[in-house]
Amino acid sequence: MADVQTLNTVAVGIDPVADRLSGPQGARPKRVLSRRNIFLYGTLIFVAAYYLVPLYVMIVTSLKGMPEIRLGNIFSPPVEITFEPWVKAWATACTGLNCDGLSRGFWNSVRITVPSVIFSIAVASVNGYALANWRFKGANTFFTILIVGAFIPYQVMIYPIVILLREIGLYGTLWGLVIVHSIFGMPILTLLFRNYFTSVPEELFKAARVDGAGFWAIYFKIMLPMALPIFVVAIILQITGIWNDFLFGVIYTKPDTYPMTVQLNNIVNSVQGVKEYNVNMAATILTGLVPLLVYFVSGKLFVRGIAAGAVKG
Amino acid sequence: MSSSSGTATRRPSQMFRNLNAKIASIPMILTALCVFLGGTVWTIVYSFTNSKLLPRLKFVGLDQYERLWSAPRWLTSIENLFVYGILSLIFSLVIGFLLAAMLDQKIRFEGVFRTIFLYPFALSFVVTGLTWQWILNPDFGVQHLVRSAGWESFTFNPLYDQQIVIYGILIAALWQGTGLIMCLMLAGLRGIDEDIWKAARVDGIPMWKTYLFIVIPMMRPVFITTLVIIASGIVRLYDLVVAQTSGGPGGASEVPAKYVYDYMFLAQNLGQGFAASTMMLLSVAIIVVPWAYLEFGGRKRG
Amino acid sequence: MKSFKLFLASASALAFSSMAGATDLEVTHWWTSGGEAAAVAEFAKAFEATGNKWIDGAIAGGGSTARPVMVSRITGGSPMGATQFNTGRQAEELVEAGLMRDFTDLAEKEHWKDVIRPASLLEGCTVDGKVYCVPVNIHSWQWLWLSNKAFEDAGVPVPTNWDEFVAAGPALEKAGKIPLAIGGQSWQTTGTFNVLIPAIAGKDVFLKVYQDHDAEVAAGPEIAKVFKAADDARRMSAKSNVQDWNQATNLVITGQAGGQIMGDWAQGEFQVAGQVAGEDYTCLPGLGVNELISTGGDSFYFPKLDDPDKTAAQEVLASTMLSPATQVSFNLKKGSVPVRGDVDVSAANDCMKKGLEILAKGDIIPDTNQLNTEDTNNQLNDLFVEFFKTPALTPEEAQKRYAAIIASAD
Amino acid sequence: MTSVSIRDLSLKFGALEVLKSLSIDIEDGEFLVLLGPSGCGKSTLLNCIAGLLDISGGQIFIKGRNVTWEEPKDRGIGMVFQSYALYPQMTVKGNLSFGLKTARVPRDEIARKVARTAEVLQIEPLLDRKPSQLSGGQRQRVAIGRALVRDVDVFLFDEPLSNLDAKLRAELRVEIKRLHQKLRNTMIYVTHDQIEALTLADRIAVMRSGAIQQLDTPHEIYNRPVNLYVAGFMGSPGMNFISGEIDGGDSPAFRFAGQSIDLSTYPASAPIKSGPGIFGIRPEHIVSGDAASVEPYQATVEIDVVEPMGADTLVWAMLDGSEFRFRVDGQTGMRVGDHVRIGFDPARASVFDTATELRL
Repeated sequence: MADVQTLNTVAVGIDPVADRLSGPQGARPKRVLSRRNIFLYGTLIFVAAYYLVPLYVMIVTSLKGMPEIRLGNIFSPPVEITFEPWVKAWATACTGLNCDGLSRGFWNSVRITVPSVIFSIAVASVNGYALANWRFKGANTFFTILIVGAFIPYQVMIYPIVILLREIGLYGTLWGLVIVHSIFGMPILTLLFRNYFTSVPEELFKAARVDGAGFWAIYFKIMLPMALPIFVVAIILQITGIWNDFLFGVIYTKPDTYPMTVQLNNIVNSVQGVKEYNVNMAATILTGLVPLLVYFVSGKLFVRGIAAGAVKG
Repeated sequence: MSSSSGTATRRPSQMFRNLNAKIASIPMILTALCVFLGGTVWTIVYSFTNSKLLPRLKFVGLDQYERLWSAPRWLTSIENLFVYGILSLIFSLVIGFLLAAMLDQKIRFEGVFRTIFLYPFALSFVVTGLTWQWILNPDFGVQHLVRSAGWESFTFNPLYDQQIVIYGILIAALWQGTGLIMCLMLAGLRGIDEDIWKAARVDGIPMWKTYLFIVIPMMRPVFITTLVIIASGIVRLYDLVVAQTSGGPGGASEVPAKYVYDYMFLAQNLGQGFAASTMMLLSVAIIVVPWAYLEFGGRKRG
Repeated sequence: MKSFKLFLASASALAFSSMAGATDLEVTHWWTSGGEAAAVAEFAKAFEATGNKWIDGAIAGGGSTARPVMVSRITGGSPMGATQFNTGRQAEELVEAGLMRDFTDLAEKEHWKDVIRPASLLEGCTVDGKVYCVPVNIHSWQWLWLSNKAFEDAGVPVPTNWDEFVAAGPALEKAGKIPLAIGGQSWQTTGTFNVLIPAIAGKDVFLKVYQDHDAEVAAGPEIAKVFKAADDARRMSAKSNVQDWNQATNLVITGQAGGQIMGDWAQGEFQVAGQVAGEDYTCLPGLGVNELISTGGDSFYFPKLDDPDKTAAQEVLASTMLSPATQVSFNLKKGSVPVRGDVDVSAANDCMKKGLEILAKGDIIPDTNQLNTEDTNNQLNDLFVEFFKTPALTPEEAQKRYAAIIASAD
Repeated sequence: MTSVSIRDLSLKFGALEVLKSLSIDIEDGEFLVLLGPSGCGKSTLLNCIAGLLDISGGQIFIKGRNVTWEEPKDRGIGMVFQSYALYPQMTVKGNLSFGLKTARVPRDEIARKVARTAEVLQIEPLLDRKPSQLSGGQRQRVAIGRALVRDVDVFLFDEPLSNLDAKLRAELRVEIKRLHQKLRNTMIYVTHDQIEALTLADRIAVMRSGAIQQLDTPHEIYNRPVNLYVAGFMGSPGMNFISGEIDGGDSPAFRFAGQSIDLSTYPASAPIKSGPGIFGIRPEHIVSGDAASVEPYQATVEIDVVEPMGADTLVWAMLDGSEFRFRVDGQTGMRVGDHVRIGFDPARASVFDTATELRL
């Protein structure tokens, strides 16, 4: 009897139908305090600690004053909590003559990320759809090139892209950067969407064709509404990728449009006398805040979206 | 019906079949041809020149390659990438899978654990590098902590020891990347038919055996996606090294992508950078092209 | 001022609204440390006094992070108004490709040839008889900065030359000090070695190796002596776990390290920290052995622009940077020597005065940036960063590789 | 008048020939079933008719119009799929009206047509539900409705009942038949289930590896299969086959294991020649017990297995080394080991040439 009750308590909170994809399906547990569970939770908690330490260190350090950092070790909690490093990182840290911290970069990052995410996903989803359902001659060759492109280090492509953007006159513009992000996001995103659309029953696509829907009608009316989970995955991946980008941000923009990461680099590397670790850490957390929030809020959707098609073959 | 049933219509031009699909694929075709293929060809052509700051078509044969393969730094870079690549591949897969398997045991607080394992992926390599540089710093990081706890001879300073610096980078890379791998694996495990577990239990097969011989082979597509993600990350390793060690100490943690960047832009020797790029592209091509062609090139489905 | 007025006239003729007023001019540079930022502020102040606006495009992380960005932007067709490069060969190809603006007219009108000294500075800016850049300061590498406090703590007198410094090493170490601070960035290790050459082997050897690229000398006994000295430096710096040059300087300022071989820009850091030359720290030009200095420095280049307002503003900026008042205020903050010989530098501190004296005597050598291509410098960086951090790499082995690099240099 | 006409249609995937120069003419209002095992090309043929696959050669006419290269929507066809293929995010009403909306039919007309179709299929109460809220049978009804609502000349069914359980399958089968009788549209129906084929079809085309083996009425195909393949495929349980020798001449006979079956009453299409042959007789054409005594051919067999199936019972026996099945009444008292007298009329049998596998 005890076993049954344990099972029930474990199952509480997991809606067996709605959460089919995210609910556990592995071997089932036996008893809460069995040796196996102690081992399981022990390991998980230990590993979780390893993953959390850097975040802890970042937060703790950012709340300390410089004298305390010089004396204590990095793991001890702050004796005296100060928010000054945060204020400085956000509003007054200097790079050269500009002393407005990360605040300017934040809006630049938003301005870069939003159109880049929308544009790159729009292009990649149409690609994936065309590849999965329309398969015109040669399509797979282009796709193969694209997948190989996923392995090309960005550094290798900087120069050709400088030339490309110069030739089409978009160098140094926001749209230039949007195109660069779309190009480098394309391989993985296209793979993602192609896999997802391939897993949609082909008969659905055929039915729509018999119903008279063309390429775009099928995309917008049939495929798009069904692809929401994978769109969530793509949006999360792109927001993090583009928000965190440094290389393209520094090379393909100008100082007044520098994204946050470039300013983070400027703050961290603008050593004025001693390294202000507390300010650096605060700046680091501030820069990572947007993608972190995205993950904390939509982590569950992320796993579900991946399960819904990204990993099918 | 004016057209009698005897008339034959000619096969329309292939150009205009699926015209909309082709138009919609123009961005992809342009990217594939102009950027990836074009950029590659361009890079290879200029690797045979002595271009300095600006690309110039003054061919010098294989000079750049001879210099490349006699540069100690390039050899170190290759060796580092090799060590890092193999270890990163193994550890990412193993840790990612083990974590996913543990989370798949109907545990409590699954969401909490999952979020904890996944959040580092939201942080950039630059942030990851800075944080781990800070934690691994012998003067106030882990080593300092253990020493001040009484173990005076304890030494753990991977970022300042040439022999083990690449492992210091690996620690940070795994911290950042294994969460995503775990997520993919978890999704794969959730896609396994529950009947498999029932069958295995009825047959009395131990759990580890079920995973090893039944579940993992069934997860082939997941492993392929994972492999693409891990492998492309390995070749691109750059930001993390720059943020953590800048290639130091004494060039012991140099990687090929950094060699490319440094010679192209710092040394203002494009030819040398392109030669290194070409070597990287070549090794990628040797490994990836046959696989990608088999996986995506053939006419599947139907 | 004639051409400037011409520009103004044409500009205002084109559009009334765009008067000479506030033209934004973006200036990129990698001066982000405390002393450097203060110096840049002087430029900005002087430029804004002319009614224009200085848009600061600082890129942190040193020239190695900043230069790729600058070059990409200029070649990518999205140039800034003006940009810093080291005086020397870094921008050579950009000039040859016709991307940079020619300032010959302005130079003749303002008699740059007469006021800028040494002449080698303007020569660095001249390609085919035309002037393409504005040298703004003279930096020399050949300085040993010593912490008086560190030696006091170790109970030894402050050394007066390199040999005494090496001899004091064990005492410093005993007192828990790092004898010699060197940052982990590769250019610092190369710089250290390049300073040792004229000090140990003399000016002629330096010129033979770097000007004539004589591989035989590079493989010879004189350079072998330099490698021996570098080996000493390597031993003394083994415990220096910092990355940036100014962190290393900070070790000297705080007395944690005995000394540092670094260019005169380190002086700016001492100044920002409120330290006084002679009291808190000691500077030994030419390592106290062979008193000579190199005349490297920074120059500003002006990419060709389409906007006539900005083109006019470029001219104003160039003129401003070289004006006597700006030269003095900028260089005092930067810790460098003005490029003009006709300015009043009585406000300079002891170290800078020493430098001026040596300069006046003509004991100068060109900077490696003027002699070597960036490619060669980068290969040297690779070698020396490895040498200084790898005790297993013997001086003999390193010298062999060194000679090979010199042999292939152009 | 022909409704759908297929001329020399062929389809190749690379070197693989999937459809081999097929020609079929389908009359207006005819119910044609494409029957065959999986992989025989029947669904592929249907997709070609629908325009969902580009063919390699030949032509397709619908209502006298050459539609070989027309888009599916312009061919005047409606199609029903095995997996229903309902648009999951749309309601039933949305599913029914999607095609009409795409064709820019006026809104009130759409409403009228949807209402009429829903009435015909009795799915009015389901109109506002999503497909996920429907049972399998309901879904398939909606899928049929989606084809119906567009007022097309030709309906294509791609194994529409395969995903349903046996009872529902039987119900819907009748419904489709009724629908056809009412609408009298041309219908082309793909299935691997011979019961569906026999019950629904006006004509059946039996297919095998991309070629049509026999195209005829269900009666002909059942009684006079053109070759061994068709004979074996049609009927459940399948036809009994016995290998042996054919004796040609004036009094033809089939000999095997010392036995001889008189073939003088066999309705051969040509004079019977001597040579190796295969004798086929359907289990339902064999009688046993007293009834056997009146049949031209009689034998005694030992019972091997008895399979009661409710209405009747299938009996397995050995006839001189050949396995043999026959159908008896469900109430039979036969047991394993019993010796039973059986008999049949060779005129109802089919005899095939062993070499060509063709019916004599």
